[in-house]
Amino acid sequence: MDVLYFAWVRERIGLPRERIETTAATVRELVAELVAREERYAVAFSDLAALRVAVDQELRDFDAPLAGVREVAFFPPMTGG
Amino acid sequence: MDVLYFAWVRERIGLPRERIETTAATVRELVAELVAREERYAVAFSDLAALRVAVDQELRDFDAPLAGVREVAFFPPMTGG
Amino acid sequence: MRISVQEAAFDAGAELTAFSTGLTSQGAVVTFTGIVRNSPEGDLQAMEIEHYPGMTEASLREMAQKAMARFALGDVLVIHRYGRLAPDEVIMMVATAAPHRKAAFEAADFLMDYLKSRAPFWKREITDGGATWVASKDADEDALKRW
Amino acid sequence: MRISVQEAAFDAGAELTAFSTGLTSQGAVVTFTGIVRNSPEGDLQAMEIEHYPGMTEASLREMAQKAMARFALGDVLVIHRYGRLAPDEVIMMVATAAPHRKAAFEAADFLMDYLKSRAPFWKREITDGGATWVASKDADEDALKRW
Repeated sequence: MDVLYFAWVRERIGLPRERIETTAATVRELVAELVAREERYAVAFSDLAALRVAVDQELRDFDAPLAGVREVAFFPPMTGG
Repeated sequence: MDVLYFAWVRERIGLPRERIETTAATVRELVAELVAREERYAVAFSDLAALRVAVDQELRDFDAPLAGVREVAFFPPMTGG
Repeated sequence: MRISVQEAAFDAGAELTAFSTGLTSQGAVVTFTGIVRNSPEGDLQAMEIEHYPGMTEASLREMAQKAMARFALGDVLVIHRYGRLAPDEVIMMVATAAPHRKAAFEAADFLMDYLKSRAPFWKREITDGGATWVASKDADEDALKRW
Repeated sequence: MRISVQEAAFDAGAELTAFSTGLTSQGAVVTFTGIVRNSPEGDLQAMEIEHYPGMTEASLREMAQKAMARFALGDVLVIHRYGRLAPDEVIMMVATAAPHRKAAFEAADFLMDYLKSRAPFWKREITDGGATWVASKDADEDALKRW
């Protein structure tokens, strides 16, 4: 699965995307896996309320299932316009 | 005093402006004078609620005084924009 | 601030470009362009717009000044045509510039509400069936109570 | 309907002219143009806009389609830039065309509300003091409840 990071999430984790092999069933489980890995993930995901997630390029919540998913992206609330 | 007519008021009265010597104290008295004059004025002023008045190019109501006034205009509600 | 009451056609895009040039510290520009719509029957030959020379420009200027003050605008533009217009021709335009979006939108809406009911213009539609003065709507007058 | 996510600068006036050309039976066109404002201290060097290629254009297209349907628009335009922008440069623009004024205004407001909170763009301000990600406002999220 491709995992993408944008804005300050990208900066905290230190890379814009990575390939992750996971058996996580939901976005929340994937986050728990990442947080357990390294401090920089723990810092980036310390406040999920301050984050948004897109699953296959559609906005979803953290309970979204990951079965069959190709791409998950994490980022702060958008500030376009 | 110059009296101006616009839109269908102009059409009913049959002219865009005329010079009127009057001692009317208010717009309402001026209207009464005109209505007494000729049928076409009576037709044009038959429903004051459907008319608007400007005194020296400022929107006013029919009780506006005419002392010192140079120009009065009668017209239907505006439809600009 | 620019106010123009004119018979000549104008290009709303060129006006937006000119309006935007030289703005500073304004984060938001809103424009409204009014266009002659055809009749439901599609038989509109022309829209004739009569106005009250002398009063028209002064009243538009007063509205624009009110909008500038009330919404703390950086700039405002009002152009309104008179005379004979064909279907799909541009009738009028307003543009507002403000530091933030909300003020720019509200000011444009405010100007349009005032312009519809307080600027001395009268429209007449010329169709195959003859000429008809456009009636004002109670809703247009009611809209002023918002402000 | 035209959606463009681009790095290149564009002329909002030229876009309005192009958008207006060929409209029929639309009485109202509204545009909103968003511009890079300087910081209160006047020391903004640049605004950097990051986006999510792939998702960005699709999400703007979906918003535009919703606006078309909901407000019965004749046409809609959305342009949004990314990359590094200087103060007073145009960031983005929406244009809406509708038979009547109210729908054109509301659709532009609707598009802006959705675009602010649902399109994957992130702004970063570069000043003499460093780089700061622009924080989203609760008010932006709340604004969506209007629709």
